[in-house]
This record gives sequence, C-alpha cells and structure tokens, in this order.
Amino acid sequence: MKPLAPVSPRSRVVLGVSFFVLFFVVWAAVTFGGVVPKQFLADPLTMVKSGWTLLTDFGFARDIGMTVWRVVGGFLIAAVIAVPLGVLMGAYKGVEAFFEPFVSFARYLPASAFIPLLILWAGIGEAQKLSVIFIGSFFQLVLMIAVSVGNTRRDLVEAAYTLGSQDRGIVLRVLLPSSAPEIAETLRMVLGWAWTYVIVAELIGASSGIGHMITDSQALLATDNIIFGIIVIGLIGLVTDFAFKAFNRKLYPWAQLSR
Amino acid sequence: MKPLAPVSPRSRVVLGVSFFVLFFVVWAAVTFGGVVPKQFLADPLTMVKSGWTLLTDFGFARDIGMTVWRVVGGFLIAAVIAVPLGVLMGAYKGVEAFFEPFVSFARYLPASAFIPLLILWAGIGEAQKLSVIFIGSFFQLVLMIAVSVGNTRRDLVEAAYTLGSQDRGIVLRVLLPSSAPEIAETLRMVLGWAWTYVIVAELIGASSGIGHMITDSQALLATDNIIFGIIVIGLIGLVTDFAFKAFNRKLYPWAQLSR
Amino acid sequence: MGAVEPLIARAQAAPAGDVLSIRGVARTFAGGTVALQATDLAVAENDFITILGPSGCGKSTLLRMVAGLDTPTSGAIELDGRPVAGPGADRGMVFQSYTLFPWLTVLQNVCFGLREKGLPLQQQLDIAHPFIARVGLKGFEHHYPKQLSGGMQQRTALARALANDPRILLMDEPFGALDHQTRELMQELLLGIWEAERKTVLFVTHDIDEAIFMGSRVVVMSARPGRIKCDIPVPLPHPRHYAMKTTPPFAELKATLMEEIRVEVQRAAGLV
Amino acid sequence: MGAVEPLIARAQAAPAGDVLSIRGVARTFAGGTVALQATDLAVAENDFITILGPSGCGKSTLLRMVAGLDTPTSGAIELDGRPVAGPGADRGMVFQSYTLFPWLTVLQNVCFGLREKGLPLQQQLDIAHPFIARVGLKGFEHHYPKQLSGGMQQRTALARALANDPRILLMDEPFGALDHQTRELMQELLLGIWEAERKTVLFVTHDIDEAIFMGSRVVVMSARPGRIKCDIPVPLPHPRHYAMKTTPPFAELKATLMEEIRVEVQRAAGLV
Amino acid sequence: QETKVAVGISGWTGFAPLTLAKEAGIFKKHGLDVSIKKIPQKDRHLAIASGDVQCAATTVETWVVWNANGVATTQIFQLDKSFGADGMVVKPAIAKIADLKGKTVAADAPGTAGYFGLAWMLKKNGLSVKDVKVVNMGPQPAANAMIAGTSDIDAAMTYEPYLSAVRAKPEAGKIIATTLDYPMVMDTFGCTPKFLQDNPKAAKALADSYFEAVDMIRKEPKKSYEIMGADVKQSAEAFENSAKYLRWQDREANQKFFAGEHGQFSKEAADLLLEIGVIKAIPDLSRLADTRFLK
Ligand SMILES: Nc1ncnc2c1ncn2[C@@H]1O[C@H](COP(=O)(O)OP(=O)(O)OP(=O)(O)O)[C@@H](O)[C@H]1O
Ligand SMILES: Nc1ncnc2c1ncn2[C@@H]1O[C@H](COP(=O)(O)OP(=O)(O)OP(=O)(O)O)[C@@H](O)[C@H]1O
Ligand SMILES: [Mg+2]
Ligand SMILES: [Mg+2]
Repeated sequence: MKPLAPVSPRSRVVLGVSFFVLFFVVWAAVTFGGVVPKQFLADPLTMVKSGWTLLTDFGFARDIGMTVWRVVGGFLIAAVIAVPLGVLMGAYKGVEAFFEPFVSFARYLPASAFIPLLILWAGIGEAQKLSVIFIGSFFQLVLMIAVSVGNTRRDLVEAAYTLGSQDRGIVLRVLLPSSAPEIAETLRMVLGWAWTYVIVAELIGASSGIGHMITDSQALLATDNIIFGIIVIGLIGLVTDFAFKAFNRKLYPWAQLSR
Repeated sequence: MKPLAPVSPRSRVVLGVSFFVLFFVVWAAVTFGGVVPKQFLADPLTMVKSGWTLLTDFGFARDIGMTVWRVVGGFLIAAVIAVPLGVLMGAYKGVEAFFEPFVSFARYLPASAFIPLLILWAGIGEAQKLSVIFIGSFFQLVLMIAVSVGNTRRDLVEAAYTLGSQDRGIVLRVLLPSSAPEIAETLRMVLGWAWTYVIVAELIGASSGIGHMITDSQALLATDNIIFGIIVIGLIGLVTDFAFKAFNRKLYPWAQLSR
Repeated sequence: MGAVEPLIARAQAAPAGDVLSIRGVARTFAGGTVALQATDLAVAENDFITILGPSGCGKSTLLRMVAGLDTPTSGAIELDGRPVAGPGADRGMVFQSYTLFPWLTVLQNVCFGLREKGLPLQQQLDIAHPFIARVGLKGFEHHYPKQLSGGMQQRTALARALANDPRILLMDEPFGALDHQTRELMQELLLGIWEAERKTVLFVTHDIDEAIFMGSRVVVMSARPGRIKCDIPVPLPHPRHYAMKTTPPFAELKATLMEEIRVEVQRAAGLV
Repeated sequence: MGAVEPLIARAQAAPAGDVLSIRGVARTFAGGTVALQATDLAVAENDFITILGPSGCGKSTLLRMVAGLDTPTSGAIELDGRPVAGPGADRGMVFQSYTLFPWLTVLQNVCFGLREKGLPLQQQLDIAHPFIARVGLKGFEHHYPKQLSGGMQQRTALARALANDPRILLMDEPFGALDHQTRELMQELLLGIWEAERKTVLFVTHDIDEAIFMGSRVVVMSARPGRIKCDIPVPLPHPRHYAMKTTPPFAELKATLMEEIRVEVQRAAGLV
Repeated sequence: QETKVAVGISGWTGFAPLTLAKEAGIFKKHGLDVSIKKIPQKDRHLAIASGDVQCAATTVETWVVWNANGVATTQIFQLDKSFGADGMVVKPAIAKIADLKGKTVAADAPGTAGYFGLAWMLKKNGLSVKDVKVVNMGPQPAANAMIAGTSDIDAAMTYEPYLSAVRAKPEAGKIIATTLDYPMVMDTFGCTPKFLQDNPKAAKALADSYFEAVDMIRKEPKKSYEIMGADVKQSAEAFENSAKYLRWQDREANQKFFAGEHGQFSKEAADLLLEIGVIKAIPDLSRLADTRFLK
C-alpha cells in the first residue's frame, strides 16, 4: 500500500462494512459464547429485540421525541441570540472588545456542572434542560461566529467600499453573506455537542427522554436497553449531522465547503 | 464605529474589564440587595470566602488535583492510541476505509450515556472515570488527526518522491512533520472538551474531584461552593488552553498557527 | 475606432484639467516603515498611466490612498479639485487578488455597486448586461466566481468597476496572477475598451512590456522608500496591436525602462 | 565561463547520446480528458529544453510522467535507456508552487534528498553548503521557508534539486509565481548555473521571453489535446546577457513564437 | 493478616456506624481492612456487579431488586430502621396522598428506596406509580427543588436531613407522610455470596464491628457523633439531630428482625416491585439473608 494512494470506491465500501461485521461477530461471540455474562453486556439479538419492545410497548418514540425537542429547542434559543451577537462582535471591534474576554472565559464553564444550579433556578421542567443546552452551546457559538465574521477577506470589504458601499452595506451585504457558510458550519458542529449535554441533563432529573430511559434501565441492569439508547443517540447525531451538511451545501452552492 | 476597524489596545482592555466589572456589580446588586434569596444565588463575597474555606479547610486542592489527574490521564491514554491510528488512517487510505465509517459513527455516541455501563464494566474507581474521558475524546481525535494527515499538501509529497523518498520516508519525514502542528491543535481542542466529560463522570458516582464537591454542595444548597467550583473549572480550562497554545507555538515555530 | 491621435498631446494639457492631483503625499506605517516619500503626480482626463517599480516600493500604498482605503501621513489627494476623504464609487478599483463576491453570480457582482446606489433592478440590469458583453462574458451571467477561470474573474471585476462609471479606474496589478498568455489577451481587451471609452486609468504593474503596451505615460518608482523616479510618455500610436511588442521603437523604450527598473530592483534586493 | 560554443550543435547529436527519450507517450485521465496525445521528444545531454504552450495543453502532465509521478496511458519514457517506473532521485524537479518543507530550514531542505540517500551528516553538509552559496543564500541557512521571499524559496528549491545531482532537472514554471523583476533575476541566476554545469534541463513556461532567453531549444505545444507542434533551436550564443532580450535577433524569434503560440492560446480559449 | 473488603454506602445517617467503625478503628481491631465508598444507590449494584465492592448497605427491598435483576447478594445484618427519617413532602395545596393523581412527583430512579417508598405510599392510598408523573431526582436535589419553590413539582420523596430543611420552610411545602406512618424503610448490610463463602470469618467480623459501633454510640455519644458528623461535613449537634428520626439496631433487635419481619416484608415488597415493573420475576426469597453471622 502506498501512502495517500486512493483505494477504489468498491473496496472502500467492502472495508468499511467489514469492520462493522467484525464488530458484531466479536460482540456476538463473547456474549453468546458466554465469555461475558448477560448482565454485563447484552448480546446483539437481545439488544435489538429489547429496542423493539421499547419502541412498541414502552413508548420510547416519545422519549426520543422529547430528547430531540430539547436539543433543538435549547439550541435554537442559543442560536437566535448568538448569531446576531456574534455578527456584531465580528463586525465591530469595540463590541468584540467588550464581550470577548467574558465569553471566552465562559465557554470553558462546563454546562453539566450548572445542572445543580439550574435545577434550583429553573426547576426540573423543560426550562432547565433547555438552559443546559443553552449554556453548553451559546458561548461557543458566539465566539466562533465572531471569529468567522472577523475573518472576512479584507480585500472583499475594500472592493465593496470602492464600489460605494456604506458601513451598513458592508455588514449586511459583505460580512454577513461572506461568513454565512462558516456560520452554518459552526451551527452544525455545536449542535453535535449539544447532544452530549442533553443526555447529561436527562440523566439527572428528568421524567422522559433517552437519558431518562437509560437511568431507568440501570436499576434493571438492562444493558440491552442502555446500549440501544446509546446507539439511537448515535444514529440521530449521525443523521442530523449529515442532513445539516447536505442542507448547508445546498444553501451555499457558491462556497467550497468540505469536499 | 466602522466595521472591522480596529480599536486601540488600551480601549480593548478597558472595554473587556468593564464587562467583568459590570457583571460583578449586577451580581452583587441582586444578591446583597436581596432581590435573589441566598440559597438561589450566593453573593460574590460569600462565594470567594467559601472558596477559600474549601481550599484551606476541606482539602479542595486535592479534589482539583484528582479532577486534573483524571482528565490528563484519560486524555493521554486516548492520545497515545489515537495519534498512531489517526496517522495510519490518514496515510493509508485502505486503513482509513476500514476504520472510518465506524469511528465517525462512534464519535456521536455521548460519553456520558456510557457511565452506567462503565460502572458495570470498570467499577467506580479511576478506571471508570478514565474510560469516560477516553470514550469522549478518542474517536474525535482519531478522526480529526486522520483528516489532518490526509490533507497533507500533495505537492510536498511529490517533491519528496522526486528527492528519492521511499514510502516509509514519505510517512515519517513528510506526512508526520507536516501535520504535526495541526495534530497538536486537535489535541488542544479535544482536551478542552474532556473537561466537560470529567465533571459528568464525577457528578455521577465519585468520592473526590470537583464534580463530586459540586454534588456534595448541592445537598447543602451551597450555591457559593457550586459557583466557586464552576469558576475553578473554567479557570483551569482557560489556563491549560492558553498554555497548550503557547506550547504549540513554541514547538512549531515554522507553522503559521492562529495569529 | 478609426484614427486616434497620439495621446501624449492630451497628457500635457493644462493642470486645470487634471482629474486627479497628488501633491506631496507620503505614508509612514505604524512600525516606522516609510512606504512612500512625498510624491507628486497629476493625472489628466483620459490618461492611462502605468506605474512600474520594484516590490515594496509603495505602489499599492499609493493606489490605496487614492481609493480612500488608506490615509496619507502628509500631503493632499484631490479628485476633480475635491479632497479625497474616504472610499467612494467615483474611484473604481480592480485588485490583483480575485475580489469577486463569491456568493454572487457574475451578473449580481456587476450589479453590486449599482444596487448600493439604490438603482431599481431593471436599470441595474440595463447597465450591467452591456458591460458583461463588453468583457466577453455573455452566457456566463449566472455563473458563480468559482466556476470561472482567473482571467474570466478579472474580466468580471473590470466590468463591475466600469459599470459604476467611476471618474478614474485604479488597477493594482490586475493581471498579475494570470498566466502569460491570458495576460496578453487581457491587455488587448482592456486596451480595446480604453481606446473606445477613454476612461482615466492608473495602472500598477511589474511587467515592462505591459506598462509600455498599455500606457500613455509610464511612471517609474524608486525602491523603498518609494518616490517617483521618472515619468516617461509612450509615443506609440493607437490603436495598438500586439505585434507592436516586437517592433524597434517598443524595444528601444523597453531597453530604457529595463535599465531604470533594474537598478531599483537591485537596490530593493539589497544588491547595490 | 569563457567562450561557450553555441549549444545548437550538441542538440543535434546522435540519438544514442540521448539522456531522455519520450516515445509515443499519451495520457488520458479517468474522466476521459485526453491531456496529451502521442508525443515524441528526445533530450540530449546538456540540452536546455523550454516547453511553451497554452494553459491545459498537458505540459505539467508530460513533466510529471517523466518524473514518475504519473503514468502514461501508452508509450514509453526512458532515462539513459532504462524505462521510468516511478519517481526517483535521478530526476530532480522544481515546482511552480513553493514546495520547500516548511518545517525544515533552508539547510535541512537542501539536505533532504541526501539524507534520504543515507549519507552521513558531514557529507550532507559538505554537499549542501556550496549549493546554498551558489543560489546566493549564504547566511540564510537556518531560516525557515516562511521567513523567505518567493524568489528565495525557489532558489532554495533549485539548490535542493541540484544537491541530489540528478541526471535531468525538470522545472514546471518554477518562476511562474514570482513578480516580473524577481523572475528576471532568477532567470539570470539559473542560466549562470547552467552555463557552468551544463545540467540537462526540461523547463516549462508560459513566458516567451523566458523560453527564448533560457533555452537551447524551444518546444511549442498545441492546445488540448496537447502534442508537440514545433521544436525550434535558439541560435543565441552563451553566455547570454539580459540586454539580449531587446536585440533584433531575439525580437525576431519572439515574433515567430508569438504567432505560433497565439493561435494555440486562442484555440484553447475557444476563440478560433 | 487483615481481610480487605470494600463497602458501598451513601451519606445516609443510618449507615454512619459503619463510618464510625472504620474511623474509630473497630474494623481494624476485628482484622478487617475496610474501605468505604460513597456510591449513589442507583449505581451501587453496578459497583457490586463490577466487583469493585463486595458488600453494601441499602434498604431491604433494594436487595430484592438486585437479586431479581441479576446481582446476587445476601444480607447478613440489619443496620437501622427509619422512624420518620424518610418521607414525602408535598406542596401546601396537596391535602392527602390520593390527591397526587396526575401530579408530578420527584423520586430517585427505579430500584431505589425513594422510588419504592413512593410506590408503597401510593399503593396504600389506592394509587400506583402509573397514576403520577415521576421525575428522576436524588433525595437531595428533590428536597432542594421543593424548598426553592420549583413550580413544576407537586411532591418529592426525600430523607433526613433534607426532610428537616423542608420542615423549616412551611411555606414551601409540608411533610405529608413519613416512615412513622408507613414503616417500610429499613436498612440492611449484605455481601456477595462468593465473598461470604470465601470469608465467613470476615463476615462475622463485619457484623461484630457494627454492633460494637452501635455500642460505642451509646457509651460515648459525643465523640461518636462528632466522628460520624465530620464524614458528612456536619457538626455533632446537627448530626445527633438528624439521628433522632431513626433507630440503629443492635444484636438482639437484629435477631428478632430476621426471625420473621424480614421475610414477611421482603415478600410484600417483592409483590409490589413486580407489580410496578421494577423486577420481572420474584427471586428466591429464602436466599436473601444469611443469619449465621448474628450469633
Ligand atoms: N499595513 C501596513 N503596515 C505596515 N507596513 C506596510 C503595510 N502595508 C504595506 N506596508 C509596507 O510598505 C511598503 C510598501 O508596500 P506596498 O504594498 O505599497 O508595495 P508595492 O509597491 O505594492 O509592492 P508589490 O509590488 O510587492 O505589490 C512595504 O515595505 C510593505 O511592507
Ligand atoms: N489528475 C487529473 N485528472 C483529470 N484531469 C486532469 C488531471 N490533471 C490534469 N488534468 C487535465 O489535463 C489537462 C492538462 O493538464 P496540465 O496540468 O498538464 O496542463 P498544463 O499544460 O500544465 O497547464 P498550465 O499551463 O495551466 O499549468 C487539463 O485539461 C487538466 O484539466
Ligand atoms: Mg502591491
Ligand atoms: Mg502546468
């Protein structure tokens, strides 16, 4: 094999699938073979079966819906505030100087550590879960968006000036469209992190959601349910990410995003 | 204010500091003023005092040490495996085709949801906490490193070939050094995320660490301690991040990293 | 186009007719770098002035100050007698780097300045389309910049600047990033447009052939700190044909400029 | 350097003395693009062959196949009678893009190939230092590429290729990204080295002046699908001086080539 | 040669004599090297299954859950009995437990004492856990949420000292029922069958140490409360206060308890747990306890 030499699309698929096959074979071997006792690790078959039961008999679909709703809700609130603020910070260095030091400190504060406080402040209802997502994504968003906007190619801005743009036009017709694809990419990335936070929020004080199902299953040592839950989250994350990527590519055909 | 027009370093500092001042003034006003009751939000003074007591009387330094140790430990284990694997994947497209689909799925699995399983598999000791950090950072690392290595400038590789390099030389003397600064940046970023996971791991089943202190304080409604804990995590995150950035810049003087 | 009288006559017109006048303009950067020493230059109506000079001698700095993108440390720049205070649509600029807005199509790019002026859409289109045709991009109106070659992008940038109908066109090595052949085609295209419209142009280049072929006057700048070293009229008749580049009068002028510029380049490189 | 006999005599030497022989080489890319039609070219010892042609005519493809970085769809490439199987140190290459290893200093870059050969450090240094001096970079041995100007980077790349003592030097628009004046200085530098060492060179360029000034033979390629259109010897004596560029024999050759190439460029641009 | 044993407990006042036994050197005297791990109740069986701890303290019905769900364990002695230390707090508007139908109740995860207590109280009032909306919250955050006046919780299951905290804030809520009204919280100590089989002497030593610690509390209350309080960052007085709501069980009480009450309660609890779906089958109830070590 030569470094960087591409492999044929066919063997790409074969190799990729073979890892999954291998993974399941090993999993099945250790579980069915009895090397690992049932309560430590459910076998793949039981996992799938329990997952099905969860969906059909225990209303797991509703849990999934709740979790998705929380992520999307908290994230949207964060985005609605973060995008304008980030754009302002990127465009006006004075605004940036005012907010930046605080925001870049705040983004290191782990959202999960806020949960105890948030329960106090917002209760255990949806407000609390949304707040966790908000804290987890807001500061990152603001900072990354401000950087994107601030990195707008100076020559484009200067070109706009020589074409007669005023300051307002520079912000609305140059800075904003020029950084839009990067802002969309930032939103996609940060949404990916938000999934982690929602699970934490649901592990602690929730009556529905995927995280809650996992806590419930813990008592029963139902590793099948836990693993199913984890896989469901993974799949949702994967699907949203791909959808978001495709959407961005569609929305910004002029940008050379990830090839 | 003109878009993108820089502000003087002096006003930058003044503006940045003024936000913090404003923040503390508002905080002090609502807490000392009694608008917000004590058990909801401690005032800044109590927070600092309690923090001091935590450090002097309750051995909080040890908790901090434990948390740092866990993050660094778990992260190092992840890095030690992820860097060679990532480099191999980036260099050899066959290896990449084999691992990539699985890894890019696995990175969407939230580390926090694994905690119940990890307690079962690894117990409640350090192994479990390290595993959480490992799961949280390993897949991200592998993927991002593989991308960095795979993005090595093709013309540099070709130049090395025309200078007589063999495949081994290409990997060791071109791909590796060329992507080293980006790998270091990846390590820095992912380390930042690892902080979030360790707190989760400590919120759920630990007998030491900052997260554990926060759980303990939650029982006593000691919002002063909780806030102090959060700020400590934020500061540590900030400091490591800056140190790492400075270190990377020192290590790779030839690279044009973040300006 | 018919017979065009030698331009040199116009260039020597009375200063009263100057479109642009640069008087004692100097620029020192924050770090202490003197980019430009006190410089004087008068640009008359319909002049095509090419500026030659070694790298770093302040050519771009001068052009940027005329455009209003930078401010002189001392001296005055006046356009039609009014001092330049900031950037404006009356001074169109074409940059060396590709500065089309990547999120706009060719047509939208050309309309950009018109839209900023607040013209209604139909009027914008009425102005833009002829210019797009003029630079030979008919049929490419709805292409995005990334779908165009470098030469096509610079042609669009030219159309965009011209559509705004500026008093003066500032061009900073507009063909510098193109390959040699594309560059020659672009020179002919621009020259053709100039011969038809007689737009006043300030054109920076490194290429002596280009400077002579395009210009009605060639201004040579000295190595940093920059200053105007000589100002040579080009007595070649219009319309000019590319074959002119291998004629003896051209070669003669080139030999002169080559000597002038060579000394400066060597000085800039620290070789003298 | 002394008196150097016109090179043209050597170029017409018996084919037995050929360093490189390209016979019937064609290249079709995966998408069906025919980049190069069956091409024949023989390069004799000490030849300095410059290749001119419009963009996209397959010049880089041809050079990359000689370097072993790409494989012909058909035909044979032989170096000293042995078929080329892959890249190797016997064919040094200088690229248009700056390909110095950014993590190595100038000295380490020049030593790169020598180290890959397994030479001991002292021997590497003994070879590298004179070449660094040769390209005028004494004192810059411990600079990183980002601390160098474009011209200095290409000089280092030249030294790096020469240090490996290749049988043939392949240069793909090595000065294409430099500004005009730097480019002319680089031409003189390279010509000086060639006049002293008589390394066999295959040199791709877009610039007719450069092709004539540097080459002992100029090969013109047709627009895509590429093929060799004509192969013109340059009867100018060595050593050549930059002033030669404005002499009548030079201008004459240039006028001929300009016509040849112009047709191709227009064909490539779809104008004919 | 000391026998190493890791014990999983929580900060619950009832378990404090174990801490005392360790801190006062009683375990050491009996040839044990005990390490005490604080593990939330919902994770404790996972720790046992992982092998990190061999023994644990928890409520009687929890052992039923663990055994039913695949974590084999055997109880060897009783620790304490709650006398009002566990209970349900409700918003002032709630008059009786039956009013909770359709309301939101905070309780720890299924398989914990809080959840069981809720199920038990609801059953005694003609309801089931399906009739209310259960929010997963530990006893501490649950109490805090009530005190903070969080609008979306109508009731919470918690224990001392958080119960007292609610008692001190009548406007936030009231204690509607405790273990005085529903005596169903009693804690026992158990180990894995493998540990008991391999270390019968150590098992006996554990029981003996516990009884000695209970003795010590009686003889030297001041010092004992101080040691036990320090472990949960409380003063001796505060700790003594929270201990008022429970009774530590000595050897005699233990023998009486395991003679009949234990079995009977386990049976009743198992039926309820099965009903609410926390266990899927009733385990072999005869193997839940091993009374050999009480002698
Ligand atoms: N913003 C700036 N801050 C400090 N120095 C600057 C700045 N812009 C330009 N310079 C310096 O001023 C001098 C002139 O720069 P300028 O870009 O005008 O040269 P130029 O003649 O256009 O060169 P080139 O031919 O390479 O484009 C250079 O030495 C440059 O380093
Ligand atoms: N890897 C490739 N896959 C497909 N087509 C290619 C590839 N490389 C080059 N081509 C095509 O082959 C043709 C010749 O390319 P080549 O780079 O050899 O041209 P060139 O003469 O070097 O042009 P230029 O002067 O712009 O460097 C072009 O049409 C190009 O698009
Ligand atoms: Mg410039
Ligand atoms: Mg090429």
